[in-house]
Amino acid sequence: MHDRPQLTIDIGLVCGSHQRSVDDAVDRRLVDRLACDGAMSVGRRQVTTIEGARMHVVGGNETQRGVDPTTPRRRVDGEVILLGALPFVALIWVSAFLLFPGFTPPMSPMMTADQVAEFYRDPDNLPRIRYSMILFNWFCVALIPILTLIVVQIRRMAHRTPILSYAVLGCVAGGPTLFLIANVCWLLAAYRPDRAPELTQMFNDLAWITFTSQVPFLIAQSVLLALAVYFDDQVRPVFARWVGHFNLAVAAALFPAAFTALAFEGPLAWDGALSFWLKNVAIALWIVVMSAVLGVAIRRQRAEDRQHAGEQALA
Amino acid sequence: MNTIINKRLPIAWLVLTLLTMCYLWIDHAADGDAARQPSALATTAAIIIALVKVRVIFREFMEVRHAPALLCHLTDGWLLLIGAALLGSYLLGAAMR
Amino acid sequence: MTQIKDSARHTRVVPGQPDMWAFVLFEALIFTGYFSVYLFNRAQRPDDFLPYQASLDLRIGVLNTVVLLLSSWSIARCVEAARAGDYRKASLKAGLTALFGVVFFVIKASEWVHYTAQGNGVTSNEFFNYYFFLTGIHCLHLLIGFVVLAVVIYQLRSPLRRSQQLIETGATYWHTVDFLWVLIFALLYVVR
Amino acid sequence: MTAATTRSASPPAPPAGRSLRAVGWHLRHNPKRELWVAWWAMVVFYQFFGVIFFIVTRTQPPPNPALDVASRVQWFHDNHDGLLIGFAIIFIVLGMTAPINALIAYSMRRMSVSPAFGYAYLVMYSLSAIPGMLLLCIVLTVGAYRPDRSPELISWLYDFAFLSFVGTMGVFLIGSLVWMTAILIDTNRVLPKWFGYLNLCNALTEVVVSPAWIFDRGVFAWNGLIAWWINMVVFAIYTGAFIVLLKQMIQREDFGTGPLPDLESRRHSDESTASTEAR
Repeated sequence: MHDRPQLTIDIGLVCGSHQRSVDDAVDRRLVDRLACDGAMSVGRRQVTTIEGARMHVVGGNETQRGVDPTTPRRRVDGEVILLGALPFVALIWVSAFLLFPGFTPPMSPMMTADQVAEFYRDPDNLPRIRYSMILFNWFCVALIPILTLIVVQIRRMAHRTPILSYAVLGCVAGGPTLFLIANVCWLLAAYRPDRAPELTQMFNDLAWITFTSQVPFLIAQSVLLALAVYFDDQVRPVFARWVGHFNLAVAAALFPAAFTALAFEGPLAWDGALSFWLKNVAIALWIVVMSAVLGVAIRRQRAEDRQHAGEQALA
Repeated sequence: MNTIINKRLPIAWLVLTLLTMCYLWIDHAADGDAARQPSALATTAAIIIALVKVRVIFREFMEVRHAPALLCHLTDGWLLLIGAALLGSYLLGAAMR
Repeated sequence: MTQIKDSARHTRVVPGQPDMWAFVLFEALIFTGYFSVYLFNRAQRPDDFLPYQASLDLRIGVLNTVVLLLSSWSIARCVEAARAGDYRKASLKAGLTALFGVVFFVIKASEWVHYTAQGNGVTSNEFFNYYFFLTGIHCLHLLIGFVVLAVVIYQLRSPLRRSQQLIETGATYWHTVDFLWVLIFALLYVVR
Repeated sequence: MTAATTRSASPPAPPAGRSLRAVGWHLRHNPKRELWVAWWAMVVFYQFFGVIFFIVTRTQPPPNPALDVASRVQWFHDNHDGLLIGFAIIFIVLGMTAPINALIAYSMRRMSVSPAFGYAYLVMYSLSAIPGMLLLCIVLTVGAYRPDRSPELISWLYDFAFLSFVGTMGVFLIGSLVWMTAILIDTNRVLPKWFGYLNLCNALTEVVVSPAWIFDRGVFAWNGLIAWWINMVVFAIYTGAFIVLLKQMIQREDFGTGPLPDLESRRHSDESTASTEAR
């Protein structure tokens, strides 16, 4: 289909302006053919660029990598800052969790409306509910930049399309938003504790059911990340294969929480072993493990990019 | 450059306008100065005139006249369909009053 | 010139993109649904409709129909002029179409203001629910039609573009706005 | 078109049929596996959606907004188990909307248009799942969770759920317009132009839903003939059309940047059993 002149035009596009990116799905076929079409009369500089483009194809889906030796370093340094925020985010998270009187131990769904109202009216509880939920609010959103780093790593994987990174990005938007809805309902319940107990109970129910049962994006995020890891066919994959297995296990651990509204007592109830403890431990473990994995991946990426820049300078 | 003027277009417009004027007469004839009453006759006439107008627009303005037979059949088929649907739903509604 | 035109006439071609005709027919089916629901309800409960319908002014409706028919005529002439290669005239006709469209819109909007001031607002009674719904959704089509006309005029402006197919596609859309109004007019103003 | 996408180490031919082994082979070797995974997620998700919303929870077609308070309590009572079980399943599978949106955004990235279109669509639809569907599920779950709640509150939850579901037409309106514009100005022939215009039809019926915020009975209410039924039929046709068209897009995909080749020319090399009929 492509004859020679067509190819040359395409190369011109690759070499020309970097922002006019070769697009996500760089024509792997084109690059393959370029590689075998060694007799092509292209200058040294252009060959280098084609090499760059080739790396780009193998390494990821966008041109940010490999083509221009100066930009990647600056970009990764920013990533380190984002990753460096993680301990603070974790601190906010742990303190919110420990401060909220409804988590230690988790409130029972069996509480009557008056008991729920009393819980919010209790002068010992009320400030702790408010402060912890304000912290929790920050935590939800602070998670987004760190989750986005995972998306960026998915883009580096040897995929032919950016679909998986787009899909995970969609999940990144959805998951924390659902936490925010739960958070708002808790804060609403605490805002005027002298409201009718029925109303306080309804906001409490809305908050707990949203918090507990809203796992769809978390499950999808883990499953998609696992798929991305499995599909990353290259000699040195971005994430090791066990990261995929681990994510599937986390996704499975989140399943039971979706059924929390079916029970008032037992492991499925929102204070139960499956819906509360298993789910939240799984999320905590996921955050800890993924940030460690992410740190390793980013450090390796930096090293590779530095090496690559060095090679380019030598050439 | 002098464009050839298609004589059919002004005629089509004239026919459409005259058909529109018919509505003034139908409206007057339906109940004059008296209070409005449901009238299947006026309704049917209004719908049929409207469908004739739509067909003129299809054939002349939208050039279905020169289009492949499939498009002619599709547009005419829709006209039959909407005619049946409109009269049918009106009569059905009137019957279920 | 005549020869070219005649040969074009004899091979039967769909005016504009066939895709636009798919839109026209699909949209026509949706409106068939709206109209049927409306006619069924008004035939079933004439008392909720007829007294309020009496406050519509048929003469304004007729005037509006004629204005829209004029606009349809002029876009048809625009297509003819473009086909004959007279692009200046075609632009003029497209502009004239837009002008008639604006006149229609102004009359329509003043009608809305008038009826609302009379106490027949969007939610006042069932007849005016339908009246505002049908004229409103039609007016939305008209507003989209202005975008379409802008595309047509843009096409006509530069010799580099001038895709006859796009011009005909735009004209087909505009005629759709016209024939939908012909039906809406009959169903709202005249039907008993 | 001689250069089919043959990678240097071409894998063995796929096992015939639709056995589990064949699926495994495609997951391992099919160069379009990411696209197919997203496409199948779309098919499976709409099955779940149909079964759970129309049959299990009976929230579609929506119940009458004009019910009195006692009937609303009764409605929750009648659908108690269906609501709780059905929506629990939705909470598990709803994440599948993410690959769906990604696939649609990818269709726009494959077009000769600015990446802004794909990104805008992705953001809009990622967020729209929450007010457009999840709020209904959460709120009705809360409503069914304690049937002994005061009837006034049950009634409020009922309104909240259905209005948030039916009334968030903005994203579908703007989303359709974004997709339409991308398709109409695209020169890579990724999706046919008639589908671009069908997007406009869908957008216009989304406008027609907006009276659901104003009327609580009649054809413009949230269960009305015009605001819901006609809209739903159009949406179903639209959804069916894009499922088929996206499948054809994946079959035609060549991972290039220029116009997408036609289906016929690649058909012999494509292992999937596709029907070539458009629509």
